[in-house]
Amino acid sequence: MKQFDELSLLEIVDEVKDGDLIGIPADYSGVPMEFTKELIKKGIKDLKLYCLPLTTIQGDMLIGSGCVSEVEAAAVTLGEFGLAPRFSEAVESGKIIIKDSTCPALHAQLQATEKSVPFMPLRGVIGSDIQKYRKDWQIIENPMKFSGNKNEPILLLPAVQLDILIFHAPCVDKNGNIQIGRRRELATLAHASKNVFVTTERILDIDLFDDELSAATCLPALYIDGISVVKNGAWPCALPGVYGADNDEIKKYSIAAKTQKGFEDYMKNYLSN
Amino acid sequence: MKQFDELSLLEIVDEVKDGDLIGIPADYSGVPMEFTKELIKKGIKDLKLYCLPLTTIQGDMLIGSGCVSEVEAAAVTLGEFGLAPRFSEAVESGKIIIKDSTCPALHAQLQATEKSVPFMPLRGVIGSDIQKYRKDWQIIENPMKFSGNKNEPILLLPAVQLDILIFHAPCVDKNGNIQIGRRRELATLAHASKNVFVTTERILDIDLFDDELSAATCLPALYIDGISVVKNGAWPCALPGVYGADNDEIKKYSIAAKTQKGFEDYMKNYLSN
Amino acid sequence: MIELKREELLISELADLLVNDKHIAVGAASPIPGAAALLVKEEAKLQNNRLRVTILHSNKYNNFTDGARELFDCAAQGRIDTFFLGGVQIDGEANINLVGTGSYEKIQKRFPGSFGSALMYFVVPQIILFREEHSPRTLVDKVEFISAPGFSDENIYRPGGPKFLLTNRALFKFNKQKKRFCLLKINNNENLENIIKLTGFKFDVDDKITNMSVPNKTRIDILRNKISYMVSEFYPEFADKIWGV
Amino acid sequence: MIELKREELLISELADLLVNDKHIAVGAASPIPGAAALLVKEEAKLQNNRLRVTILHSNKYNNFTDGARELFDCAAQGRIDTFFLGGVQIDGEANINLVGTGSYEKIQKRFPGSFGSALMYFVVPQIILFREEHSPRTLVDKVEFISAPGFSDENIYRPGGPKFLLTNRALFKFNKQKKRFCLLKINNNENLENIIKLTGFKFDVDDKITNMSVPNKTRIDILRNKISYMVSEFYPEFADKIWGV
Repeated sequence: MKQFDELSLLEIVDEVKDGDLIGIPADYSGVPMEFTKELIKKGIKDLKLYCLPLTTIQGDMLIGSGCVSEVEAAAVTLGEFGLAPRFSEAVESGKIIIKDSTCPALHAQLQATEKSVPFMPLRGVIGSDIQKYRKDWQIIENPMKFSGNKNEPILLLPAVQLDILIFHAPCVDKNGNIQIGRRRELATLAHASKNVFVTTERILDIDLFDDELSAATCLPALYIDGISVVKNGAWPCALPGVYGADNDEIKKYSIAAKTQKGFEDYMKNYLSN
Repeated sequence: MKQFDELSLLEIVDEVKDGDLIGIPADYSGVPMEFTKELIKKGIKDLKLYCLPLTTIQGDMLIGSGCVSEVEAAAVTLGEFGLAPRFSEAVESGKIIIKDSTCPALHAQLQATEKSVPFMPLRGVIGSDIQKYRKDWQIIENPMKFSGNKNEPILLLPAVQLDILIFHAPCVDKNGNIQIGRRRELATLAHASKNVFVTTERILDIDLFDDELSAATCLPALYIDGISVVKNGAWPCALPGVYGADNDEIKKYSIAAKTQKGFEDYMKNYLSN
Repeated sequence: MIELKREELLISELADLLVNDKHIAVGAASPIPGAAALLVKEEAKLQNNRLRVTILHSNKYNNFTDGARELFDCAAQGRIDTFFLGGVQIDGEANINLVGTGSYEKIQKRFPGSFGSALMYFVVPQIILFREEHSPRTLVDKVEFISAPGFSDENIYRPGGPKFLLTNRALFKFNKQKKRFCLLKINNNENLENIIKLTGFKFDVDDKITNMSVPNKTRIDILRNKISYMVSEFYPEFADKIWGV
Repeated sequence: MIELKREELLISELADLLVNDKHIAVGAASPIPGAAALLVKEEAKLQNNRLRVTILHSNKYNNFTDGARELFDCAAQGRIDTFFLGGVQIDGEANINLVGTGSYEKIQKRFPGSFGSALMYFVVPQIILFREEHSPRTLVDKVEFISAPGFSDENIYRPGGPKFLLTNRALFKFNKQKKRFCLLKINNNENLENIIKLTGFKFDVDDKITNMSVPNKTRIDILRNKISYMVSEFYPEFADKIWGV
């Protein structure tokens, strides 16, 4: 009896529904680009992207392709290649709703769900326009008699549960445990998501839990609903520890996507490969 | 330039002051028994033990030796060898204050300090006598408009910052990073402690951060104030992955410690070895 | 007929309560629940069903990598179907006491403490109370300290709670509406009168009350030939005592 | 005389602000702050002082193992002495804007977003604002969106905040009481009139205003022979452009 469901990439894509709140990993956590390509081909609609805490080309492509209605993020950027052009355009023209946030708030909202509490407090942020525009955030006066400061306003962030999370991992063991190494934000994302699917470069023929130290590098299989082997599944993004980013390709994208026409031409070619 | 301070065991013992709130690791996280022995010899007084979430022989010895004024824990027990006799006696006779708690609350209070927020919410617990007797815990009505349930009472736990934490680790690298493997509650303890000292079986001649996977098994040196090599530093407790518990010794203790006289005889011998 | 040990009968009774689970977790000092969980996992495997078992005091059967808090987070997320709790005292409304006897301020006999019960009892859908000793001392009318309450007000978040209570002598089901236990099964060498006498709280009796079910030979074989060795990894003394392995 | 690159001068200026630190963290897209932090670490090593540098976009200089949230937790714990923030716009009260120009509801030009600034600005004792472009477009009277405010009310928990602002042209110190920048140093080829003209906000001028200090030969050697290679690990394009390594 296999301890996990090995799926095709298209089976994973089929698990994403129009309107889903989907977890989006940062560029350092394993961006599932091959999955994203198939998701765009499928013509998914009204996705709400929850970025922990940012997205790069993945989010920009989904937005440019009209798959997205809302983005919650601390940043959408192409990093050293500049602004995320389809994101900027979509926000400027009012095509998408952007829920501006800040990195620790995005972590904390998932940690609330991780613990199944309705909210998580956070310091800082108060007095920023981020806070001003977030109607789902609330401020209370510190209610504690013996901790924190009297009369101190405290920001409360709501628990956010993701409908679905997909990320790309270097490898998975024969029992479906995912090697995430230091990228423990993937554990937070998984704990806070109803469904979790993983694309991976390869499935190892060992059980990583057989050794205490390799066990410590894993996200346990119990959080995972299905796994698909997808070679170079993060390209052109980096898969830390396995391959670097294809900077030429991202640069090419960053130039092409400056206009909607250029983006469409780029995507036509990208999606057909 | 060495990246950490290598200390003698007695230098670490000297860092503990009368009245300190001290972090106590569970039996599975690396109990610093050699350190505890020296601490008792020093005649430390009025320690407040914060157990994450429980203590075994370490706490019982400290209590029996008159070093402790207060214990916050989810349990004090000798496990398969029964009740912790000096603890039970001290509570029954009113010699120490016990702040009864429950495991997730002990984690959450440290996580509040980890994030520098005044409190952490927790579900459950309400309606228990644990909650009834904890005057430092407060209940508010869920203030969130869009998360959790209306009129739901929510327990708030205060942030707790430890004065000092000492634990025993299998190994440390040449730059002072501590290999904790899956025992990530040690990271929570360290993040929430003003000072952290580690006793260890050995110092490796490598940098565990040179490899991404071994890096993932570490508590970074930046949280550590000093390290001392102490062979068999957890005896008679287990050091998971290195050696098991000396069950004969713990059993011997469990029998001797049933009376104060038996405990004193045992300790006389134990402290002189 | 196979001579069955008392512990084996209890393991088998517990196993019967676990067959619909996907993830069972077992806490501290619980060799019998641990063996039951591994037994059901093994039986599921034979039927090509997937079942996860997390045994906290084992390295091999511990699925967690996020430190000691992951059990509680995982349970709060609704990812654990069954967990086991015990009690120095358990009362007729399923309140449990792991702290001590006498009043809390002037405690008579102090026990270890409440562990994680005050959260787990609220969030795990099926909590099985397991206490081998069945006496007026352990099954009481009213616990002297509530480590975790058997039920909660409507406005309290509580997807979980008590479902069954198993002792050496009997299996009870908890009725959430009536806040009362109902006797389902008694051990083969027991009778109802004695159970009533030895139980410190009032309870209902099921119409179809039966004896505890003796496991079939297949189950006994799995238990003795396979589970025994698995248990010996994390409860060596128990495995040695019961099966001599 | 050694021909000094503009970037090298800025690295050296930043380095001078870091000499008392024990732990410096460097966020996204910050090659100059990253190089400055590593330079100070190297100089500390020569003096037998310990200094930690955490560079988020490096594996080698990333001290964290608790995932992407650890930077923020670590900073909130008071374990980071200096962090660097930038801004599409920075105003005279040290408010920073990383979000866009125009009103938020009808944004004209959208930039990436606020990253972690809204927490880091509150909790890190020394925040150094670093923005190479010094123009009325970047240094404005009033930012159009506050990603993080330059100061807070008394009742707000705020151990941290702005200490310095460094641009291509000038170094300012922030005066918390007056909520106002004070010009400390100007770049060698600049003059005060031009700085005033190119700065969109009003500021004070220090009595002892000086030119930016040219690094000595030892520092330049360390920078070119050692730090350049270290930087090339995580900012290869920058290292290539400045030092050809």
